Amino acid sequence: MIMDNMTITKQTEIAPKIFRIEVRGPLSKEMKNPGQFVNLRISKGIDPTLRRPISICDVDLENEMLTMIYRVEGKGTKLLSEKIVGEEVNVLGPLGQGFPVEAANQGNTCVLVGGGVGIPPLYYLGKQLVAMGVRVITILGFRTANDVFLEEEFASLGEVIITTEDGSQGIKGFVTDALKKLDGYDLYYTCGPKPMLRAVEQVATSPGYISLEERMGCGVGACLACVCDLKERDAETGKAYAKICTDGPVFLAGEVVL
Amino acid sequence: MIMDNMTITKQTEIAPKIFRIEVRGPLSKEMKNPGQFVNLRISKGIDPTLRRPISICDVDLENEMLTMIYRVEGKGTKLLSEKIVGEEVNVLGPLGQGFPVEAANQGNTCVLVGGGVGIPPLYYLGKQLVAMGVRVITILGFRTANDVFLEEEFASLGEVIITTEDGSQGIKGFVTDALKKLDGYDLYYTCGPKPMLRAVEQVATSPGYISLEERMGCGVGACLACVCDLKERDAETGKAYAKICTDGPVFLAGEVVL
Amino acid sequence: MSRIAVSLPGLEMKNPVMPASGCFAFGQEYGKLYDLNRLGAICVKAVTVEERRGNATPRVAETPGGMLNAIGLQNPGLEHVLQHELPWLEKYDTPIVVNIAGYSVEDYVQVAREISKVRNVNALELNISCPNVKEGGITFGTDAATAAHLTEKVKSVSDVPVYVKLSPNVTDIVEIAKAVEEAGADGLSMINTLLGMRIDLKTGLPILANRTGGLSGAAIKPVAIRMIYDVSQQVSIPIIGMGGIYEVDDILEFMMAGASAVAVGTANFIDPFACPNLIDQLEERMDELGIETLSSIVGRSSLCKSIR
Amino acid sequence: MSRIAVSLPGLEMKNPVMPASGCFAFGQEYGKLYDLNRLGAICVKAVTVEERRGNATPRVAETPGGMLNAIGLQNPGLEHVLQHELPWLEKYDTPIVVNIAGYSVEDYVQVAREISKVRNVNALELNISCPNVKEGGITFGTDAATAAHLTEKVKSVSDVPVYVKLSPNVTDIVEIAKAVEEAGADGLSMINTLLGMRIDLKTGLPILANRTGGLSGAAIKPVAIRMIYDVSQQVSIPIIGMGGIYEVDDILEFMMAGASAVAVGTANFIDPFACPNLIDQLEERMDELGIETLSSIVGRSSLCKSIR
Ligand SMILES: Cc1cc2nc3c(=O)[nH]c(=O)nc-3n(C[C@H](O)[C@H](O)[C@H](O)COP(=O)(O)OP(=O)(O)OC[C@H]3O[C@@H](n4cnc5c(N)ncnc54)[C@H](O)[C@@H]3O)c2cc1C
Ligand SMILES: Cc1cc2nc3c(=O)[nH]c(=O)nc-3n(C[C@H](O)[C@H](O)[C@H](O)COP(=O)(O)OP(=O)(O)OC[C@H]3O[C@@H](n4cnc5c(N)ncnc54)[C@H](O)[C@@H]3O)c2cc1C
Ligand SMILES: Cc1cc2nc3c(=O)[nH]c(=O)nc-3n(C[C@H](O)[C@H](O)[C@H](O)COP(=O)(O)O)c2cc1C
Ligand SMILES: Cc1cc2nc3c(=O)[nH]c(=O)nc-3n(C[C@H](O)[C@H](O)[C@H](O)COP(=O)(O)O)c2cc1C
Ligand code: FES
Ligand code: FES
Repeated sequence: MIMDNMTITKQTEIAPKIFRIEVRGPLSKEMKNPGQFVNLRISKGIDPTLRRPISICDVDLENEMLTMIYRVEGKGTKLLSEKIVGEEVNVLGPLGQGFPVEAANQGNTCVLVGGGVGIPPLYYLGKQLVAMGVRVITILGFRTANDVFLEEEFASLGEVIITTEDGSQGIKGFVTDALKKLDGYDLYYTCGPKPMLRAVEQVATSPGYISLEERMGCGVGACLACVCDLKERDAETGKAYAKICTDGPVFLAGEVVL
Repeated sequence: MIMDNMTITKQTEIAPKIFRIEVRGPLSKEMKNPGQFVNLRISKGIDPTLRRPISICDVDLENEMLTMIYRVEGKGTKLLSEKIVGEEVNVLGPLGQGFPVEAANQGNTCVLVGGGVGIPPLYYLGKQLVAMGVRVITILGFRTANDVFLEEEFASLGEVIITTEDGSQGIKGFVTDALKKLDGYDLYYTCGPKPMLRAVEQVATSPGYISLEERMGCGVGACLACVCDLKERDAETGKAYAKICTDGPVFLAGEVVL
Repeated sequence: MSRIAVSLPGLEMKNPVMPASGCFAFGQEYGKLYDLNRLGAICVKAVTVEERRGNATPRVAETPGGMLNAIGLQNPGLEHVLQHELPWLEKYDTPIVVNIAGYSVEDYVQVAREISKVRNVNALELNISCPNVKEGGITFGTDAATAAHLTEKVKSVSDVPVYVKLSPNVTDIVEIAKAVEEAGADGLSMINTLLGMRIDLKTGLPILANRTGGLSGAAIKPVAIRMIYDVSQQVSIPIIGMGGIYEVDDILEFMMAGASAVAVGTANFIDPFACPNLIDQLEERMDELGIETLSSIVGRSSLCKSIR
Repeated sequence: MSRIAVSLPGLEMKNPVMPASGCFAFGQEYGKLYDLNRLGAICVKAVTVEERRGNATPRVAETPGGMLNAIGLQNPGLEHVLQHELPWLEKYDTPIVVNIAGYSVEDYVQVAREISKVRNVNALELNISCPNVKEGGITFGTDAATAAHLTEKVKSVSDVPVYVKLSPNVTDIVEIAKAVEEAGADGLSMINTLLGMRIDLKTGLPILANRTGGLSGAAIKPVAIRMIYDVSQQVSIPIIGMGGIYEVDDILEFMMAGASAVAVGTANFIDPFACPNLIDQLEERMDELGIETLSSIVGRSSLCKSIR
């Protein structure tokens, strides 16, 4: 993990309030696995004070580029969306433990289940799985057709199933309505809002990995802001909790209390 | 007085830590007289929170341009000096009562006495006096030769006497050492640090006007942060004090307690 | 009644926003910039019996996300306010709140009696929390019994509702809030400034001539929200909330915390048009958040729902 | 002795900067980023007798120029700290300060007795100011007599100097400072966080699961400066100053106000290299301001000049 002033090379609104930002810098070479995130310092001063955690959506090692996709929620992401190409942003990362690609084997079928801004980290994961010879099926959940993003990108990796709450595109309902219809898959990876993760964990018929979100202070494991409870105490450390910023954000399904 | 997002058209360091900044916008047409100031909002957010008062150094009505000269003292002026051409700065002004040019008559001799960053407002004043057919002598005080700025500009208006504390240029000592040597002048105008103003008031052999500085809150006369005591209660308002931001910054010498 | 109107004892406000005392003088300066009738109410500078010259300068210092002030209750005194300042405000039909201060109970009582009789004064704000004067001010605001006693005396002579302005510089603000409610306060005003200091590194001395000053601005907002939330659970009189309001969301946050109206102070210095601008942004933001009427979000105990 | 070295009871610091308790865990995370020996000292997270699971999440919320936290003293408990955390720190030769908390006097005493015996522990920081736990914590810090009694008990069992960490959420912090000095405290640590709250406009509910939290960061700096200034005039034991330190000038401002050393908390979250970066900037800034040695600027009453 390093801190790097990365230069914004591209920033575009790809859906309402959803922005794709590309930054360049040596930090990109530090990426260990998909699902890791970075902590962005939005401004030089103290306003805002805290960094903003954003997942890595894609990495281009040759050109030292990172791609992130974020939704404008509040003050920080609003300010981030106003930054222009050429400006620098201070990035701390990569942080956390990502999705274990090695958990899948050549020939396996893996389902990627993403909801809203939980979708981005699954893309870099999908690319690596496909490269390993894994068959990838992607289920992406949105509120409405208008919000859909990254559909083509995932289509290039395999079958893509879209669900929308209002039925304006794909299956009407939630990602779980699509997941129910699938079977015979060996592994799933999911990222999205907690209620979705709970539902996916219940419906899924295979082992899987889930990625969590929590409000963070330090992002490096020192402040204990981002803890979640473990179903059972960790045998070696004796800890009853895990830190999402360093032990996570990705956990084996069933390992943590959702 | 209006509020205007003015565009920076020029910014240059004219002496160590001394910057000249030019901004364009309709606000410039509001200028009533030299010695008025503007209150600059340094950043969009709350950091820094307070505006920064800076005097008008020159006005170009046709091109709607204002020139200011400021020294980098702390946080706000540092941030201001980092702004680049094309950026906007929110300006509130023009504020306060400036130097009464009408106090001088054609053929009079006026002495302008400026110290450090008190010098800038005297330039626009000098230009107007000369235009009225007034003879202008300028005394500019600096710490050392390196700090000297605006010398040529004032030279174009008449005689200029430079004083430096270390004697590295012009007369060694303070502006009063130069002022003492002059006589037969009809009026003086002065701006600079308080100790200098006190000394000038004592040494001067004519009536004059002095421009004061004080830490400000609102800049519009509402918070009473910037008051100074009047030597005598104001006859009509009955007030025993004056607000530098609205009644000043310029006062008749002897009117206020320094 | 409009979506953004609020109603408090003595104050029928077309919107919940008033300038905070001391940040708006007696209205004349900002009256040059916009029509003061756009304000929900106007709260003027503290008034004392005698003219007060206030503290020496510097009287303000900047802090991260805020500022310190030590004006020292400078004001022209009761007589002048009665003869010049309040009459000037007669041309406006928006409610007027007068902040009153004193150095003894008698002082407060005299100012309250006379000011509350003025036709265009709708309410008094009893300032027992000024951190910048030795006697009076804050000393009345840090002890529940003293605060209650003063409130009772002032209430007994006031012809208009009395809002007691609480100091945040206390261990238990709820205790003091309950005591002044008990003593008859019609409402509360909170919070006044937090005691603070800045030091000039060049001299090693405090920047303010008064050494300490009152901290205001965005920096203190979470302290104000917490105190308003705690107090509003325990009292049934309405609260005028203030302390760091800077953007439209802050107004909604204060009201959800338990304020029935809000006051804006330091933000006027950042943008002299802050009050009208915030008012203009209210309805659009309410639409985004699906808020029907402002009064409906006031997070107050059922007891005082009535007065809203 | 170097220009930036400072000396406090039990703490010979090569520079005046230590991380603030709870913002640095037990050092292992930041130890991956830089050599902890660059720090003047290390102050670790609060330790209680039993393991504490802390509060529910969300535990942090952002505020203008600061943040709220309600971690709730989560820690692995005395045994684990003795067996795993403190031994790990043995590889460093910079002084170690352990922050101790409890829910009863007995708790504090037990933790103090055992921790103070550990070879690489140089001082205890008695946390009587945690605003985020119902029992214990802050309740010990808001009453002078209670604070003094606890201090006395802890002193009687501690083998190392004891710094009492004061809460700013009180009417009169000087009274409490004097009481704990009287009771034998070797030094003071101030300030802990101010009680605050943020509300989520979408839900109308507090953002923190604990509802209220402790306000830290630049926003509270002027409050810390004022309290340190006031207290340092009245006590003769040294003060470890903290509360909003973010840039190098802040360190000098705290010391001029009366702090003999400083702690940096929230700034570590803004920049994980904050502590070493600030330390590296000290001497250049001292040159600019013409400051010979840091200890010379500590604006303290002559009484305690000796211990510096
Ligand atoms: C590991 C991780 C990965 C993430 N990846 C992405 C991503 O790829 N794309 C994306 O759009 N969003 C992502 N998020 C959520 C993102 O961090 C928040 O939406 C963002 O921080 C909101 O900041 P703001 O300034 O817009 O909102 P504000 O309300 O101004 O934020 C205020 C504070 O709350 C925190 N906060 C608010 N919402 C969240 C949240 N949902 N999770 C964590 N902290 C929050 C902010 O970080 C900040 O400290 C991720 C969160 C985590 C924890
Ligand atoms: C009427 C008037 C006209 C001025 N004209 C000029 C000018 O033309 N050129 C120039 O270089 N300077 C001028 N000054 C001084 C200038 O306002 C300060 O140098 C500047 O505000 C310092 O801000 P800072 O952020 O650099 O310092 P900081 O220390 O960060 O400022 C912190 C706070 O203190 C205030 N402050 C600090 N020093 C002063 C000061 N000397 N006077 C008033 N407020 C101060 C700031 O406004 C701010 O609110 C003028 C001041 C006044 C009152
Ligand atoms: C310059 C200034 C002067 C003030 N004068 C008074 C006053 O006279 N009486 C009073 O009750 N409060 C006074 N206050 C406190 C404000 O009314 C308000 O309670 C406080 O500033 C918090 O609000 P804010 O953060 O929006 O400024 C003053 C505040 C400032 C900044
Ligand atoms: C996340 C977090 C956890 C904290 N935990 C503790 C603690 O366990 N014990 C303690 O005495 N103070 C604790 N504090 C308070 C800090 O030590 C410090 O007093 C306060 O944050 C002010 O300093 P700062 O503004 O530099 O952060 C904590 C602060 C934060 C932000
Ligand atoms: S954010 Fe600090 S421990 Fe995870
Ligand atoms: S700055 Fe507010 S009255 Fe002058």
